[in-house]
Amino acid sequence: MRDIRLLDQMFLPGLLIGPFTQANKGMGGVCTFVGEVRSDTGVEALELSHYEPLTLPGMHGLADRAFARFSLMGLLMVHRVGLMRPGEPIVCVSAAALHRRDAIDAVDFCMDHLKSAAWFWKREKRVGEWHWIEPRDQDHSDLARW
Amino acid sequence: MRDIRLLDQMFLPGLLIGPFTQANKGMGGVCTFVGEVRSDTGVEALELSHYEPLTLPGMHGLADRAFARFSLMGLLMVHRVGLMRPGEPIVCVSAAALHRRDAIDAVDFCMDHLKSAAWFWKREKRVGEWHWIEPRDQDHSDLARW
Amino acid sequence: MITVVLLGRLADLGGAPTLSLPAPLDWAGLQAALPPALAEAVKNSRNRIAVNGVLLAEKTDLHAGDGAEIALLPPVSGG
Amino acid sequence: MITVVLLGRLADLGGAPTLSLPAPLDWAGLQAALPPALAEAVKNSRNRIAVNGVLLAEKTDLHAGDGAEIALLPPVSGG
Repeated sequence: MRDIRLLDQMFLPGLLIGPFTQANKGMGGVCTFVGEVRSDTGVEALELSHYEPLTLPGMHGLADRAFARFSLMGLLMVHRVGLMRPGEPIVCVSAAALHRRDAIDAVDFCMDHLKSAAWFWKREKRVGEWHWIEPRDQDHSDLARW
Repeated sequence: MRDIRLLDQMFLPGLLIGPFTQANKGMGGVCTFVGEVRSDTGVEALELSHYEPLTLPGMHGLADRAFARFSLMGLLMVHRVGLMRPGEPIVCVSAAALHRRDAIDAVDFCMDHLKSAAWFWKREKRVGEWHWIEPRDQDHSDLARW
Repeated sequence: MITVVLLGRLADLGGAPTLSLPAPLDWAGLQAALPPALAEAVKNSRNRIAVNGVLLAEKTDLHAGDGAEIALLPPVSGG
Repeated sequence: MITVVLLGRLADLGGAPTLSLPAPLDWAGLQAALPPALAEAVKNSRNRIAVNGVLLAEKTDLHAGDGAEIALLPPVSGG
């Protein structure tokens, strides 16, 4: 099962992961990462913009690479866009596989590559003002692992 | 939040992960691995025996090491014992952290070490007969990663 | 007409999420047609250009006809 | 009495999950008191011994008094 989505509304990861797990019968395990909007001091809201003609194909291309690289039975990759509040889920990646290592590594791989494969632009609202978030060095060292 | 348990009854991972996620407010992300009893050809049932005076302290000791090694806000580690059927969840490890890398690595670390830290003995029923499962080489190479 | 989609901070710089410019446009034409601050920004190698959803390897490859959509893309944000 | 808990395949070998043996027991005494097949198995370095929930570093360290629980532990299974 392959389920790649951009969502512009609040979602509940459990409602996605339950059916995803059920859809991959006979698997050995499923690894899931859910990222939430952090409650950093002073952050009132986060806005994620995307460019549909690049963002969704980027996610599909990343899914293709994950399926080619790992032995997967299923991959769920869901990313929020639009306006979010601290504590809301922003990303959910779940991989089902016969073997644990494939499931965990596929989630790790997708999370490390999501930001470079799919085009998103983030800005934060602090004290009523929006600020664009710049790329972080950590992202480059994460990518160098693969 | 720290929640370490041995369960002798079927459990639904979603019912554990939901409250666990809610209990770790302000986190950046939560990584979860759920292992299921594989539907290998001919396996009718799996039985996991444990020795309580070693098994549960082993899981707590592993949780201590995970908290010492990674920056975690919460760790959930639940393992089934007793008789299980293919498709039933056998293990669920969930780690909540401010940063994705800590959450994913903590789950990976706990899964790699669970079998050596906590004492479990597995046997499979095939064609009506029980067979003990021997240690696998893969387990040793997984441990050598850390 | 050509629609120019401005992403991220380039939308702030352009004052709007999209602009409409007369077709056709090549690289020199785009720079001339954009407001000065935006024209300066697109020259920066960190900002990329896509035409009809396809990233350009070289900005000088730009050739957009009537009805095309040009996207101006700043670097994606970390998180 | 001392309770001897047999884990994994050692329970099969012993024919029961637990045995009761007269106290006290040291390493030589345990080997002498166990059924022959089990006595042979516990000598194997892959099989470990715990007394009252504490693993013995050396089996010759075994000293169990009345009411103690000795566990005989084969290697844990892969999966």
